Amino acid sequence: MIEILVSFLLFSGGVFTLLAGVGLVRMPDLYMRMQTTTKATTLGVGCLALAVAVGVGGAGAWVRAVAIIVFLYVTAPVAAHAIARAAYFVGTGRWKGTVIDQMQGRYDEKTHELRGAGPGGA
Amino acid sequence: MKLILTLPLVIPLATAALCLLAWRFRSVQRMLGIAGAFALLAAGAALLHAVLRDGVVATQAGGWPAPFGITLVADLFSAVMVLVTGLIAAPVAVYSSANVDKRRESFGYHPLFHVLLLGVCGSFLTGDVFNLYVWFEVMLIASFVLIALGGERGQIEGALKYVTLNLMASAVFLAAAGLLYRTAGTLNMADLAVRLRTQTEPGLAGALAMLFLVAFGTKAAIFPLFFWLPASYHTPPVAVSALFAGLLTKVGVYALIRVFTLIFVHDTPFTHNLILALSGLTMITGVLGAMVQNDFRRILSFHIISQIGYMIMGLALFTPVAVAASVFYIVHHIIVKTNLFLISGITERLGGSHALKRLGGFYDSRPVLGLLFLVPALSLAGIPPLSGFFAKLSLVRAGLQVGSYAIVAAALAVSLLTLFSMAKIWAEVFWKPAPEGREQAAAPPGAARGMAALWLPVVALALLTLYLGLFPEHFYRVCERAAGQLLEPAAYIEAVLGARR
Amino acid sequence: MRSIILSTTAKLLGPLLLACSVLVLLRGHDAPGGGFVGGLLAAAGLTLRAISEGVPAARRAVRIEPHLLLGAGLAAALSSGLPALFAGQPFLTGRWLRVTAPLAGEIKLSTVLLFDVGVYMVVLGTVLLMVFTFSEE
Amino acid sequence: MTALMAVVVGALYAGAIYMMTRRSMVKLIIGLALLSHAANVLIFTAAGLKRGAAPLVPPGGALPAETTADPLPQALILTAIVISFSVLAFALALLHRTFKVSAAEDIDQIRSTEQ
Amino acid sequence: MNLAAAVMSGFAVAFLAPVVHRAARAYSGWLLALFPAGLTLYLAGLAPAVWRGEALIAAHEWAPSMGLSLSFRLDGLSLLFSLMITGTGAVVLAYAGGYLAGHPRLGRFYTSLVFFMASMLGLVLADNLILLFIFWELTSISSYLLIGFDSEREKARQSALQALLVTGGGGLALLAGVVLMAQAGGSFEISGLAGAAALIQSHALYLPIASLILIGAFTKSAQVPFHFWLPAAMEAPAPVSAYLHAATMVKAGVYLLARLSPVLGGTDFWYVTVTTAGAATMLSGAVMAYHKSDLKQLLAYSTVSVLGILTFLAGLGTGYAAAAMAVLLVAHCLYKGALFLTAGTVDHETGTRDIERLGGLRRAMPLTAAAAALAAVSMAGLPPLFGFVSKEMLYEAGLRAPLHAAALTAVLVVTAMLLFAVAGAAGFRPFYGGSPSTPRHPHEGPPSLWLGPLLLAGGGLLLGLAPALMENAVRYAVLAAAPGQPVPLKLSLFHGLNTALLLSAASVLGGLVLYGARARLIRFGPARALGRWGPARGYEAALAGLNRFAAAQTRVLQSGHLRYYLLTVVGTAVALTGFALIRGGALPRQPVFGDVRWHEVSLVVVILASILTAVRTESRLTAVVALGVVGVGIAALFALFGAPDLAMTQVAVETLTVILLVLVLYHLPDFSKFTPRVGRQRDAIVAIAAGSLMTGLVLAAAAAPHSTGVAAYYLENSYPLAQGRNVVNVILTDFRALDTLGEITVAAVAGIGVFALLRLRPPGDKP
Amino acid sequence: MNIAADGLAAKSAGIVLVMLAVAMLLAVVRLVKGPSLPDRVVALDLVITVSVGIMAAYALMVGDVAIMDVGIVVALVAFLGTVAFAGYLERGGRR
Amino acid sequence: MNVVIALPAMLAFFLWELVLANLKMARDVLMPLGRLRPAVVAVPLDLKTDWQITLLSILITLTPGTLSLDVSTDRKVLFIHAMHVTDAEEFRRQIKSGFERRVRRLAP
Ligand code: NA
Ligand code: NA
Repeated sequence: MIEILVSFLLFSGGVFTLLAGVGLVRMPDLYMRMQTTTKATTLGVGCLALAVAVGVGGAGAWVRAVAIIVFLYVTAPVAAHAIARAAYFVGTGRWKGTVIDQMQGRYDEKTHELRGAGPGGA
Repeated sequence: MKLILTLPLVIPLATAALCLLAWRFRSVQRMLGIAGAFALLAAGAALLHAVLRDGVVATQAGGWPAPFGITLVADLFSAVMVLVTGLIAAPVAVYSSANVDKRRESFGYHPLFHVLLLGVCGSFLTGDVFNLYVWFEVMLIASFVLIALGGERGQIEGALKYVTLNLMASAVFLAAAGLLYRTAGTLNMADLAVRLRTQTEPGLAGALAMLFLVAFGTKAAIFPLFFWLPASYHTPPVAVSALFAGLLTKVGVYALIRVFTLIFVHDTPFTHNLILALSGLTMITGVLGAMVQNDFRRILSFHIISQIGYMIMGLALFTPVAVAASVFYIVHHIIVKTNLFLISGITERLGGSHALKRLGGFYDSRPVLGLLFLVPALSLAGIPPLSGFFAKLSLVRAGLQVGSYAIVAAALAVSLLTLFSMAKIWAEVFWKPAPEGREQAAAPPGAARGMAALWLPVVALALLTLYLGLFPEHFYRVCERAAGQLLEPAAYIEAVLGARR
Repeated sequence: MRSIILSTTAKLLGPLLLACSVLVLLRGHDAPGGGFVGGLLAAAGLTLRAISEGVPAARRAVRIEPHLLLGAGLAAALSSGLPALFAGQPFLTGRWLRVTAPLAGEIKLSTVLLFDVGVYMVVLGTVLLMVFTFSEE
Repeated sequence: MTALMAVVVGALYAGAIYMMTRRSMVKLIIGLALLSHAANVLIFTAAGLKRGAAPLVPPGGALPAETTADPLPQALILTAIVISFSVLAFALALLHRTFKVSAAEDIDQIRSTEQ
Repeated sequence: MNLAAAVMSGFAVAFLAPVVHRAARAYSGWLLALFPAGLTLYLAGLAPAVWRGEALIAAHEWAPSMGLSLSFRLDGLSLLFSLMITGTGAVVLAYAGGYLAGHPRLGRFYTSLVFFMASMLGLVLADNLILLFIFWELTSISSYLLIGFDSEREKARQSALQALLVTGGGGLALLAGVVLMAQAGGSFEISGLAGAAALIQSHALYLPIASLILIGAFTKSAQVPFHFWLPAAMEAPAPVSAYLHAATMVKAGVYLLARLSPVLGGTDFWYVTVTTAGAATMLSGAVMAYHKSDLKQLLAYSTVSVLGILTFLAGLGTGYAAAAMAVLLVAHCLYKGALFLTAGTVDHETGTRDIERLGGLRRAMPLTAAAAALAAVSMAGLPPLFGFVSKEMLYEAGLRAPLHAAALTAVLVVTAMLLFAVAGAAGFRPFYGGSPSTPRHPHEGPPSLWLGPLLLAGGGLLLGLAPALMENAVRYAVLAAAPGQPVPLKLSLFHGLNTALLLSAASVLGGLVLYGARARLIRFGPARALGRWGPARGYEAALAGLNRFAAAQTRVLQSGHLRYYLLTVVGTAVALTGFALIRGGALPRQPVFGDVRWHEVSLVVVILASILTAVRTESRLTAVVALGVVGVGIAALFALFGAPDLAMTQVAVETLTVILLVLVLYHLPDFSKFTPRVGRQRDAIVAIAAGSLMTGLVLAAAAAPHSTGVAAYYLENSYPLAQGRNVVNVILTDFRALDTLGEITVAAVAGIGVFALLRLRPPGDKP
Repeated sequence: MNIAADGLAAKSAGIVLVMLAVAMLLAVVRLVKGPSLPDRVVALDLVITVSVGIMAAYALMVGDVAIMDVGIVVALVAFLGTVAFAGYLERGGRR
Repeated sequence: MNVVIALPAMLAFFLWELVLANLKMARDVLMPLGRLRPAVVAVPLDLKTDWQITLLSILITLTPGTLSLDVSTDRKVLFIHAMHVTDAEEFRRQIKSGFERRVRRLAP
């Protein structure tokens, strides 16, 4: 039973991670690529870590699995945020299919401040 | 034994650590630096004394038996080298106090100096190939920083080449050490000696020998691997140049001698004849390089290369007389070359330049300095009865004994060109009248500061040169015994591996 | 980089990395890790701080000058080898003291641990020195 | 697998040397970084590759599992990693200064000490 | 006092000389002259013992391991030379005190001169070959310092260097020859080799040994074609020319020939080479002397000529020749010393040395003129001076030469004629006839300037009148130089009406004719051509050529281009290692793939692709990213192959590296392509060759038999003995803690280095 | 509780490892293709994350959780590299 | 509301969203790209503390087709990239009633 659960977790992790790879190659612009990788890997690695915890068992395995998941869930979005922000500054292009961009033109090129209010704002 | 083998490492490391802790206190660092250097000298003397008395000594760091831990071991060659390190460190430390400016002192000159000594002593004392790599790196990184410390353009540009080429050599060394471990299953040099001697098929060992030759050859600045040296040695403050000139390449030579007497002796007709050819080319290209230089320190730098050729000539001939001659030559060279660099610092201080054409007139204004220059300069050229003569004589005898006439001819011809170079410096710096307008530049502000600290080391080293020349027998005997231990390493192996065998 | 998200996360991750670093250091003798990785983790925590809040803030957080860390680390590592020397054993021979402490259970105090602490301090000091210096260019 | 790893070693060395022999300053750095990887992977591979068990003594036992990797090369590589990182960091600072003092990005222009 | 002390005291006095000079000032020359005078008396006191046939020996250990002993031996030959050295030394020192009075470097001049004297004395007294060589070199060095005494003049510096290089080069040949000879003969003691002559002469290396030693002797004694340094050495002050370059040092080569001819001589090679060199030198020297009008040049070439004669005599190897040599040595020392000193005085007083511009000086300086006249007469070989005795014996020796006696004698006669004319030009011409105006107004100098020349020239007269005084000295010199040969003659002015006397008369006549026709003959003499195309030009051309070659070589090797350096180092490594690898046959025929897992293959591909990206990209940041992927890929491999510690460290370090790279790259230039295509291809070939080599090495290592190494020990003892479960960490902190200690030192220094490099800038540098 | 080294889970882990490695390869495709630097950094980010997954799957396969420790360190520090790149780009550093 | 209740509630909601998101993502990755409607939407924030804002942005990044890009310097607006936006206003409402509400409850 546990073997099956572990295998299921493993395959889920593998598939999601693989999808992240596919998405990274396939998606047409940076932001969409980030969408796929961030999401898929968090669940991918999450499943894999859980698989270890369940499969190997014991406090050591569980602590490690949880640690990996927590750390990854905290750090991955931060990294994504940092990259996305930077991409805006260097003007990385958006896919032509992007329907709305309410962040356009809100960054101050000098101070790097991001205006909250103003044209197009909420 | 334990203490006496450890002190040459503990003293410089402790000095460096204390200097770091006293980061903000320059004068404290300076005093620590000088005290540490003299302590190292004392430790070196004690070590040599112990080795002369007891034969090869060894201790296992961490208390783990060889070949599992790291062995510190000193045969006569190692002990002599450690002592010479102290003999150079102490005068240069004193000299530094007047030659190295406050800015450099504030940015770690003293700890770096002692880390360099640590790397040098570690290299001389370790009995482990990988540990040798580590000490090489310790020495190198300290030298990297020392050569660039101050940030002047020449320093930085010289350092770029120095660093890159030495890193390449380190990479080769590291790869060779790793492959050697795979081949022999051990890193302990004595153990390696045993294992490789009993190995029936040389196979990979020959290739590894070449890797070591390239790695150590680069550090030793032999032909055609020496480029980093003339590109950089003349750029840092004189005290640093002097320390480098004395010690750094010699660690490479030491390593060459160590591995090509202890470990890679399975194919001497090939390896040692190759080294012989390289030694000749090193002598010649080095001395020719010196011929065309017009800067005090650059002439000296090229001569380092040339003389490295002599040192490995003894190794290549591979007879007791030859190896003894190599050891003698190394020690002679370290003392003399350091001193010449130190003297170049004094003439620079007084004349404001290292360029020969901007110097001159010191024969009249500083006759004693002239005499002090002649002692190491003539010694370098092998003029009797100075230390260099006996070094040269022994090599010539060794070469003629085994009928290596070509190398002897090269050695003699090169010594004539060395004399030419020294005469050139003498004529330009001392004989030639001071160039126009030097009078004003002659006494830059603060030139008088700490002149005693510049002179005393020079006098001390000159006396040492005279001593080795006028009374060479005692030291030559030591070299002979050292050569005996190198060529017949049973005692070394026994001391390291002990009763295990 | 001025970012609310980054700096807030850094406030969480910084101490976490420091705690992990100590853990890695102490467990290093028995599990993957040790003084070196420990030092790197601690340095990573402070580097994160330097990136998110600037070097001055990170410097304030360290309190000690990196140079002193280097000196102290080297001194610690070196001095871990000396007791053996005084006891007539070879340099760096390990000497052990077992202490049972509440919570942590049995702790092995040893010169080897002192050595690893020295490694930790040196690595932390040197990485901080590098990161700070490069950042302040 | 050893053969494949040997290819990696060769590629690392070749890449490192090619990059180090460029005249562009920054390429030199990349080359140096590759070089340190090269040596590490070489030692690791040459020492013999063993899948799985790390050289750890399991809790309760006194000996590691039967077939663990050789711990010594690992220790050597660890030391080498630290050293090469340190040296690389220094080289970075040096290149930075070189560019500042000589304002040349072409290493061929950097010859003031040899003229 | 023994011989060693006598020699060594000279060195002590040399370094005391400046002190003495400072104390005694005007009298320093006289005071210092007392020292060699005392030595002369001491040596003269030993003469009776020597003439009883005893060899006085003083042997001390110096460096026995290297064949060097401080052993001195006084026999007839040494005695003759050492008396010349000390006696002339006293005269010259006294003269120098006057000649260089008030010169700021006089103190150091004394040092060099006395140092030379001690060295020269050591040279002729040494019994040990290495010891002899040591003194030989010391005379070269002191000669160098003395020639360059007027160092403000570039000519003086160059001449000094020239002399140093020529004699120094010869010295090195001598060293090689001496060592070989000692190895062949089994002893470094000359006295010990005496019995080994047959052994050495039949040795396979006899020819090289003899040639090398002859080169040494010929350079020192200015034999053609090595003679050119001697005229150039006339840059030195007169006392130096008189002492070193006439009376003593240049005779060292002759001494060596005489000293070693019992060991090496007697062979055809020796006979032909030495006599030919001597004959060529005496003739060409005399011709060139005849053509000179500079007083010192003329004397210098005549010295060359006489050195040729001496060499010639040494080569003949007969008792007659040895005796003639001994007599000529003394005669030449006396008259040439005197002539150089008077030439110096003339120069000193008038400001010129050009004999065309000199004349009638005997009125202003009668004592000097007298000395010059006496010396010139001796040089011309006229009775009743010692020079006449010498010439008679010379002809006698020539007539009795074992081979080609007639031809050789003819050469001697021609030389004598030329020297007769030269003697006239040097000793009479400036002092007689009209008095052209000179730069300075001449008058007789202080006693120090005329007493010495007068003493030397008077010595020639005394010995000419009573040649028997020299009989013992000559006999025992001959015994040493030509042992076993008959010493048939008694020294006297008149031997009866024989061939030698007729030849003498003929040469006087010929000499008179040449003297008279000098003005006309020198205009189309061959000497001009010799001066233009002679070996001096060869020396200069060789030096210039060597310089050019050195410059070219250094330009090629030390090009300043880092990448060529790297390529050379890598190329050397590849060539040597590759050769050894193939030679050792360690390469496996087939690579061992073993079992491979797909994920591992993927990782390998990831790494390879990233390396390629890093190398090929034109964006430096892309390269850094690719580098990061390489690092992570390697870390993953570490983790897969049982090295979690490694993987962990690798990732942490990799991250840090990326951070540092990114921080620094901000300030650095972009990637650029500077190298043209061909260069890139060349570099790629070298790089790929190096990579292939490393691959090959790994494969070879993998194929090699796995020796049971030390690994098991760590695994077994990590927990039981070192109390750690992480074996890798235990190795790092315990088994091999010393490595780690060094490693953290590296790390610490790197940190300081980064800090210092970026923060410490030269003053005036903008931040 | 523990899983057998040759059990179903271990076999699955073997297959999953290949999937993960392929994901990594795909990331490298993006690394090579770019086109912008942020794209490449995202690729690096994915490589790092996938490597954590590989370590987890491998830990399961060989039943050695020590390898997970590596994953923890990766998860903790590797994002710093990405942040550093971002900072570089924000400061206007050249590609 | 009490943190003791809020935290598990939020975690449960988050996990559910996470799984959902990933399934959607799987579809997005594999289906033709033309179906996607990516957009960057400015969402005004009612959250006060940095911790809340950060937590919200992390949760948003971790879940369905949304990615927090940045927070305005005055902390009043969160910019979110989303894969399927037909109506920006609708999207804002979803975010505010979904995660923001829960985060606000967690730490008022
Ligand atoms: Na370490
Ligand atoms: Na230990």
